Amino acid sequence: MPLFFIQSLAILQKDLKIEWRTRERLGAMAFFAFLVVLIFNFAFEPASPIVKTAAPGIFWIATVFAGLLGLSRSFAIEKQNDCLMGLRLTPADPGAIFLGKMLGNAIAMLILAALILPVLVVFLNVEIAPALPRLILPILFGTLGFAAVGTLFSAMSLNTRLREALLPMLTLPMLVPALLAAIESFRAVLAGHPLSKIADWLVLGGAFVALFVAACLLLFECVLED
Amino acid sequence: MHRRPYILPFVFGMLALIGLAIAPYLVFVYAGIEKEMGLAQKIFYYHVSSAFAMYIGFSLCFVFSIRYLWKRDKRCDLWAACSAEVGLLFCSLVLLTGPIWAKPVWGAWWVWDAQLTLTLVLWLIFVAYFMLRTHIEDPVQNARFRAVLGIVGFLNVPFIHYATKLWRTHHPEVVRGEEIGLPPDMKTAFFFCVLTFFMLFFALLFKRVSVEKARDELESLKAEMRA
Amino acid sequence: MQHLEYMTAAYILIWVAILLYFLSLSKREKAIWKELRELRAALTKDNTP
Amino acid sequence: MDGLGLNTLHSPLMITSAIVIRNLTHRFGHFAALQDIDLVVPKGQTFALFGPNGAGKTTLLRLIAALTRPSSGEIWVCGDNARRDPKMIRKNIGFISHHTMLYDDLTARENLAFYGCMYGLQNLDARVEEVLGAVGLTDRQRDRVRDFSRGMKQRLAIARSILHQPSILLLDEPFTGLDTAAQSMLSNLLIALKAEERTVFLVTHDFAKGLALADRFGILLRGQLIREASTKEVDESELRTQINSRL
Repeated sequence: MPLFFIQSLAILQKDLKIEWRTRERLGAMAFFAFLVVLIFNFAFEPASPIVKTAAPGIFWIATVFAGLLGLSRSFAIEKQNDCLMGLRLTPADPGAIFLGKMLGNAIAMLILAALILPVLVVFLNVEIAPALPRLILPILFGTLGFAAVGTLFSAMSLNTRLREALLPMLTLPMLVPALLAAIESFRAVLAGHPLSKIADWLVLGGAFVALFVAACLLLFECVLED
Repeated sequence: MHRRPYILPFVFGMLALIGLAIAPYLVFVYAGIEKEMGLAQKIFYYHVSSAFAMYIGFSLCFVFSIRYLWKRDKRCDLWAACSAEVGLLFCSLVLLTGPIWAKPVWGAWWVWDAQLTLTLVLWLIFVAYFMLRTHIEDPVQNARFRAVLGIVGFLNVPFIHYATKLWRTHHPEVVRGEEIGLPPDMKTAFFFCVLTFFMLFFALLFKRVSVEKARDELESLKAEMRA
Repeated sequence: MQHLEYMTAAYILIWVAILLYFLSLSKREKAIWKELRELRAALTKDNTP
Repeated sequence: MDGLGLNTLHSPLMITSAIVIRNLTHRFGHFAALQDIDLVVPKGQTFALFGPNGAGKTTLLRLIAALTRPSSGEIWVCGDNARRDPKMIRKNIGFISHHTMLYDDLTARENLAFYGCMYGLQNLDARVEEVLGAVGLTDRQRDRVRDFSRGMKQRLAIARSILHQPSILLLDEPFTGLDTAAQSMLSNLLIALKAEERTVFLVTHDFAKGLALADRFGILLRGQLIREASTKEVDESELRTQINSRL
């Protein structure tokens, strides 16, 4: 395996190990997502049909906002003891650093999504089980797109004042196409449509991921350097 | 002292002024009144021209941002930031005139049509661009991060465009297709407006750049005095 | 004359916005030039004696 | 420039020098942190850089480590240009600063294995074992760094910096905050590195330690290198008065 991937895997493995030992990030994210779903429930009349049509939106809002919470932690680990400088002192490709970090964030988001789905079933009374296999692709593209954009901007907002506020302001507008694709395909799948019906959205989601991963692999060097 | 930047804004400024003087005649007198939309249709001339100016601004920002990351030349960053700012001005104009056009024609202030949604998202991205500008202290890092945002934001345009278009197909699309089949008098007025806004854009851009250059000179002089 | 008010509003808005932007640029430029001239004058005064 | 033969990699100056700095100026915005620095550090020598806080010492170190791009001027480290081949330079450089650059929630061994992987080392396990032994942490290798004392963390940081056997070691105020055991370990390490013909570039405000360890020294003041000489020519009190008179 080329060194590039060995290095990104090393970063991914390190991040997962730290996350597993501290469990602080995922715990906070999951709790926050749970709260979002809960609050949304209060926003609608109990058992109204609106809740069902809003379910895809609620799912993604919970995932994205909880994800933003986790993203700002992602580079905070590297900031402790100035580890980021240690990483930059190694000859590792900045793209490899990006890829490792991004995959770590994506995995955290996927776990989060897996935790939110049952909450959705219980609280919003949405039938998800029959659509589950077809949901994998939309969720995968949505989280990967989010992780790519989010990792780039969380590295950027690391050194800024107003860090917590700046991250969503940068990330959310950029995410519009990916979010639209994710929500719309989620909705179509829940409504019982086959994947072929949402091919357009899937292509869009996949292309978005491809573009941002490629752009970030090239541009991450400029973000890391100082 | 460079001579060129002081001539260019003047030339473009004059051309823009002449254009702005003639354009109202073409728009209000020469071009006919559209039957269904009435006078509201006349908003379209400046609305669409502003959109063109906005795209010029954001694409220039994209090009200069790439060049900045490539050459690390401070001037490229200056040009990128200035084009983004003037682009954002025209972007705001598109967003303001959009609802004024939509209300009489479609009966609602805001319609989520693809083009308007795209403009809104672009506006948000470039507002974030200026947020970034004010919130990073290290000037070199500031320039680098903005360049990355300028590049990524512009690359995102086709995606946002496609996404908003797909999203709208769920509903009966509010077509602006009429624009394509404009009668000749309207076409003349329209092209003249686009040209005028083109001049206006560059006049404002050159002016903005000269302000920024003067400010830069002032800062370096101050730094020199402190040292 | 259908929708005259909308058209007027839109055009006035555009003209005013561009004019204001231009004026603010000119104002800024003037202030900067003034400060630059003062600084230069101060610098040459320091150096001559 | 051509007279110095800097454009050819195989010129005598390039072969015998670890660090060559020419006309280096670095600005933050309009503030010049470093101005017209010219410096050559021959291979195998220990160089000490003195200067008060804010003189630009750390900036210079970061520029040599290719962490920062210089505004103008050139830097070569082991013949590699900092602008063109930063990756090559990073392979040749070890860096110790007052930050440990270690992950608190990984064990000592995991930290070293991770960095070793990032350097693309062969025989990683053996090398990690060896380095852990060198800093006397073999029996604590499976403990998390979070539980280490400050001195142990510093020793592990030293292990991290020499893991890839760099030919040049850059040290940024290495003695501050070290306990006596770690201090003597670091001094011994520097002497051992010298025996191995490795170059050491030391930034410190501790004149006694710097002069004792280094072959040559430089004084950086307000971004300018005001003096560069052999350590045999001066003593501590002379340096102190020179710096104080210029401040």
